[in-house]
Amino acid sequence: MERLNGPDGATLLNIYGKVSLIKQCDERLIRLIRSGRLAAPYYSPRGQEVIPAAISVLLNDDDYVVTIYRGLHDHLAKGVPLKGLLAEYFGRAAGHCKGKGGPMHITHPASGVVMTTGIVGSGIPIANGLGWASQLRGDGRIAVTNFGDGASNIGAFHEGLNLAAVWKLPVIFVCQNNQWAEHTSLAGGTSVTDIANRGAAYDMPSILVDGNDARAMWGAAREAVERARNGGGPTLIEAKTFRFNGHNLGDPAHYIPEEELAAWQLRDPHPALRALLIAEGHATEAEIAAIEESIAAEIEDAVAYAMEQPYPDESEGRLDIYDEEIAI
Amino acid sequence: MERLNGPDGATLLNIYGKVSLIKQCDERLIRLIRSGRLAAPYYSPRGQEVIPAAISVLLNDDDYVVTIYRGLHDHLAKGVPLKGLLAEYFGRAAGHCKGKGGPMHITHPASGVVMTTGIVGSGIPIANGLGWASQLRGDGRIAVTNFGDGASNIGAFHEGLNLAAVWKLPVIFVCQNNQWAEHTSLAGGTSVTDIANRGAAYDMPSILVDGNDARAMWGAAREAVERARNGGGPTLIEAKTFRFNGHNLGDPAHYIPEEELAAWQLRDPHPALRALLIAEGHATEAEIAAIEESIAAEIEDAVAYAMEQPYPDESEGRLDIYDEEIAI
Amino acid sequence: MTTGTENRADERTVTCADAVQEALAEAMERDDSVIVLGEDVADLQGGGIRGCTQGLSTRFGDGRVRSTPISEQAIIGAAVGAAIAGMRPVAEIMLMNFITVAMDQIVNHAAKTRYMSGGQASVPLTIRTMTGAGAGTGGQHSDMLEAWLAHVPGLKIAVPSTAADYKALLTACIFDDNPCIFIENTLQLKSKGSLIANEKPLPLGKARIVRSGSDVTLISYGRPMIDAEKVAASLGDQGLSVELIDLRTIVPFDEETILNSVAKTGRAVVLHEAVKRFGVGAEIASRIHEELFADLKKPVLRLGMPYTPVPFSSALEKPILWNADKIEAAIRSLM
Amino acid sequence: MTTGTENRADERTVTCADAVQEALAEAMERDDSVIVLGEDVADLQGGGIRGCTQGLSTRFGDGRVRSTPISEQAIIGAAVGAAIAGMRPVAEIMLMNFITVAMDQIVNHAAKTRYMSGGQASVPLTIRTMTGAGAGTGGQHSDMLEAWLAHVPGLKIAVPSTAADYKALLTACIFDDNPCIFIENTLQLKSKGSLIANEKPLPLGKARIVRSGSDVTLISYGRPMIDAEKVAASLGDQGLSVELIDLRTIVPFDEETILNSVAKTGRAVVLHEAVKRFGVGAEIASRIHEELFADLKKPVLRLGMPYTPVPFSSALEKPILWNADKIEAAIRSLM
Ligand SMILES: Cc1ncc(C[n+]2csc(CCOP(=O)(O)OP(=O)(O)O)c2C)c(N)n1
Ligand SMILES: Cc1ncc(C[n+]2csc(CCOP(=O)(O)OP(=O)(O)O)c2C)c(N)n1
Ligand SMILES: [Mg+2]
Ligand SMILES: [Mg+2]
Repeated sequence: MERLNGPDGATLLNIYGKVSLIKQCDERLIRLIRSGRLAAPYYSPRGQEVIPAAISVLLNDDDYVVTIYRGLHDHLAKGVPLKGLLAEYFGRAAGHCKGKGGPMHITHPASGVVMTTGIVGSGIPIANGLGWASQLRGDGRIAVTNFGDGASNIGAFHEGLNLAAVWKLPVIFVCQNNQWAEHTSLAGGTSVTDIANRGAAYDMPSILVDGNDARAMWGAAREAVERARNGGGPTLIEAKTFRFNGHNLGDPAHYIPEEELAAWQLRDPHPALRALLIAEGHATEAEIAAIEESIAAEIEDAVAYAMEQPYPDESEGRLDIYDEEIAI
Repeated sequence: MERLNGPDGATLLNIYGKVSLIKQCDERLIRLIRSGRLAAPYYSPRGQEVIPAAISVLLNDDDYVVTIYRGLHDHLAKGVPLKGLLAEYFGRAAGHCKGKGGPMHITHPASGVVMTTGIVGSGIPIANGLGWASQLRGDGRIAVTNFGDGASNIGAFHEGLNLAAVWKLPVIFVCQNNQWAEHTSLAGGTSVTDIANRGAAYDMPSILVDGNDARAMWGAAREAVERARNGGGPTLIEAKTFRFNGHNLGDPAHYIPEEELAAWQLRDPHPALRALLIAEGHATEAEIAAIEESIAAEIEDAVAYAMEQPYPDESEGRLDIYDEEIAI
Repeated sequence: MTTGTENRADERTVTCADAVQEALAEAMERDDSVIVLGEDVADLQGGGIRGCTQGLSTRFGDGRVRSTPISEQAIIGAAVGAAIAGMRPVAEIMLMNFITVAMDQIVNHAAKTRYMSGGQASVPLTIRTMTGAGAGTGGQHSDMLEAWLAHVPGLKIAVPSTAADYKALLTACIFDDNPCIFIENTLQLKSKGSLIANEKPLPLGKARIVRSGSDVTLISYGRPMIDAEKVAASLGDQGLSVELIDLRTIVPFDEETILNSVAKTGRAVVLHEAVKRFGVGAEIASRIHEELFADLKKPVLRLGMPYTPVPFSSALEKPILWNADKIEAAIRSLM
Repeated sequence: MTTGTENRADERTVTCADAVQEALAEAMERDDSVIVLGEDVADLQGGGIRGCTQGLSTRFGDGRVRSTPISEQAIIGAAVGAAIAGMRPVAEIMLMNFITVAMDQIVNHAAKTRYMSGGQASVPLTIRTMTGAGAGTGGQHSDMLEAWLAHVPGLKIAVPSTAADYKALLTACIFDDNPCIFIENTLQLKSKGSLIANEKPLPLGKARIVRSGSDVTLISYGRPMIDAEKVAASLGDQGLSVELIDLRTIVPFDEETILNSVAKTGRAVVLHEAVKRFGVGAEIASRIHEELFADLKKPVLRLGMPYTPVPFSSALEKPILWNADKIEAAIRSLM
């Protein structure tokens, strides 16, 4: 049955392209910040790349994505153009949000990324509204909303999932369970071991998946995307993964036990997918290296672009508070 | 095993006394309001009497109860003195809250009733704080927090149950599922059929019980009270019941299908418990009638008392904003 | 609320609740993107606890008019999302005190999304909510919290005082491209006033000079306007000329009309239902002082609720509310 | 933050974060009923993301110092319940923008319970929260929202500006029998100041006259005090005598000190970080105008953030914040 087929080689390669872009971009940003050339709050998604990469290859450009401060991977996977993204990190006028949003608040409607929030859990109810609009228009667009394990303990999660279930909305709730919420372990704040089990509280189909396994992640996403696309309503996906860096840059994450980190590092999704592509013959080492190099070049290009953009003029700060400037 | 024993006759009679008090008081209040002699927002608990009555016989005076606008049954079952309660309904100075709270905000610490809230779901997290205090002091007090089916869809429910589970608090969450949330049916707003199933989302023991069956309700409460008392942590009880009147007085409840109401009326907990007491020989018809009459007299007495109390002086309104009056 | 004259041919008398319902129905008729959500708003749930949304789900379908669970964060969140997707949602928060569970969606999301996205996203939603003291509903069901929302750049806030404005201002909110808060009054919804057919649309941000006068300016909005109007009329009969301004919109508020008036009268009273301290009146009074310091004959006087939660007992609630006597005394104290 | 003199023998230099930690530790030592909760506050979670609660759980036990899930309603709700049960909880809401998900517990419950219960229940809790613009954290992590809370009768609000006040005001909040909000500044927590051993306790509601003067009164609180102090000093050197008042407590605020000062100087500037419109400055300016209308030489001037969300880019954020030049210009404009 088609349904049971995994992703083909081209799809896996496509996923890998996104994973590599995210990983390289993350590393580049960390270098820029550490070297003092970029001043921005930064929440590294290193280790979680496969989740949005595998989902995104199943989405259309106009499908919606909502994400959080830890959103670089979600943005890039969905196709937010790199130059404007980095210009936004640098607070420049050419940033997608003209420097007003910053890394925590990326919006790029053409890629479907309509909301990046810094408030834990708040993107969940917003995704419902996107799904409602699609449902009314019958345009087939679906909404994916990303959040962490810690977010599954906040009220907005509960209200959002319940409403989506009652209204049978075309929304996919993706819990990127990276085992930590700031400095608190999963068990420290969350009363269940598997967040996927919370789906039953809403009679919502739930999928527990290894978010570091591209094949499995793609399979889970496909099930959810098909359900949403076909009017079958929402799905809760819990993708188990790990946050390889501190909560934000500057957090040495001393609270993470060394063995825990070491065990997860053995399951780093990036080398795993890379090795799989070669082992299964979807690409040669040389082909992959070429992809990686072209991504590296693209990133260098975008960094150079971003850094040479001008800052927004002070007057820009007075625009976009309302649709028209009002005297107040 | 003791554990499996039901309530004895004296306990059932005790429960009945509370049920009768609640039912008669409810009817009296409705007459007072309908006749224009009392002006107060009123949310009748008619049909839900057995739930708090059966729980309360298992509680100590100093165990905490938190409840909602629809709280008359919870207040009376826990032992809030009637005179001060009715005086509060009438907005008099002798009301438990000096007329400042009103029916929606009854507090009477000596009976353990420390909070009556008008905000759906908000009593749930507050009960956790009461439980935390008990846990720290090791004083064995437990907290019971009451709320409706509709409340199980609000964020505070989720946050409250999760925290209680993580902290293993001595709190009992009693969902009085009366099938309706204002004008919305259970299915209209709630994605699960049995709210008890939501306990699993917190790894919390849950009990689904017929809230109109005194014996079953007592059994469920006993299990939860014992667990809380013995350090076993929280329990979610879903007590199925029905709201025989409109949401508040004045709501004709046209939205409730006639057959649904009729079917539940056959399961009215008051006559059922009365009949059971007689059938099992715990009391004679005459004994019960005597109890009922003495309750009726007590109510008449309290109504008369309340109505002849003076209104609070205007200056009373300036007190209790802070511990000391501050000039602002 | 009364016109003082016989109805004109194109005039109808309706309740404020009807006016809201008409505004919604006409907006939904005119524009498919107008959608409605909130607790009990669909007809299966009675069309709103005050009937403000009656008939809408039957007429426009269960897709566009949806009753919700008791989940205010989910309500406003869904409205934010739908608005970003290009709809014009009208969300009802049953009572204003319940915005306290949804402030994050209102403040951090609805209000800021246009700005934080650099203008790429727009959030044309309207939040209807109801509140008001004086009905004996106690501490958690009576608060006027417009001052909070006014302190949040990105929102617009309208508070109607007549049936006509219930309709016109709500219509303006719905078709405004910014997130708007529309504050209805619990006690006023059942009272009546007249609507004129095909009245031209009302812009947000324009006050109404209810009565012109030369001795003192009285500025108010919402339900207190009823008493304000009575006092202005009665003082007028006694030869004290009050210019009465109905603010209508709190953000943006019509500074021009206020300042022109006070420049003329040299005296002003600002009256609102909300707690006086840190209330909207403080901003208005400050603006008048800042701009017209030299012209003022007396300091601007503020009337509002004393610094207290709303008590239940009528014996306590009544004394803390505005009334005609207090308004008159305030005005006289300036003369 | 600098004393300008050498430390005295009983004086120590600490960061504001240390001052908070000391206040908490001493309060917990002194009174068993003082308990602490919030995200990441226990030592297993690093003792707070700014170290303000470091060591407390180790010293006083995991029972009294608890890290919580990300559940602000549950945090404040638990604090309300524990306070009603007789404890003195100190709850941390990591950043002030996150109070938006907990406003119901703060406003409808913490603030009103004493009143609605007719004085039978007391809610002696303290909410510590952190905020402040200027660090490039953007629209959802920078807001000063004290004006909202000041509009809610029943709460007290303190905003420290020196390390000594971080300790003293927090201590006062913890032992106050009313719900108190204590607002820390993200950028200031790492900066240093001096603590004096056995300083006598500070009452809430008393302002501090940082510098006396005769030409103009400058009133502020929180982080802007640093620039206010610099400007007052530099203008003093130039012969313009500024009386500088650190409000310390927003509710209740020290009207007496303010009015006495302005009665003397006849001129006032109110400065705060929050959005100027509908901000705390409007109330203060209104009170001054109301009480000292005849004594004022010029209208009271307010300085605050323009009506905008906080932008991310430093090129946009810097210009909307106060600074020494703006303060000086404001003062000079009154002379
Ligand atoms: C309502 C709210 N509370 C607290 C915070 C502070 N905060 C930011 S990220 C975070 C941890 C979130 O953990 P999780 O949901 O697991 O996502 P992750 O950061 O691991 O991706 C916290 C507590 C916030 N932004 N919003
Ligand atoms: C946060 C909040 N939203 C809405 C309301 C209005 N409201 C009061 S009672 C109620 C229905 C509650 O239903 P349920 O929880 O089932 O309790 P019941 O009234 O049936 O006892 C609603 C929506 C409220 N009080 N608080
Ligand atoms: Mg996480
Ligand atoms: Mg119910």
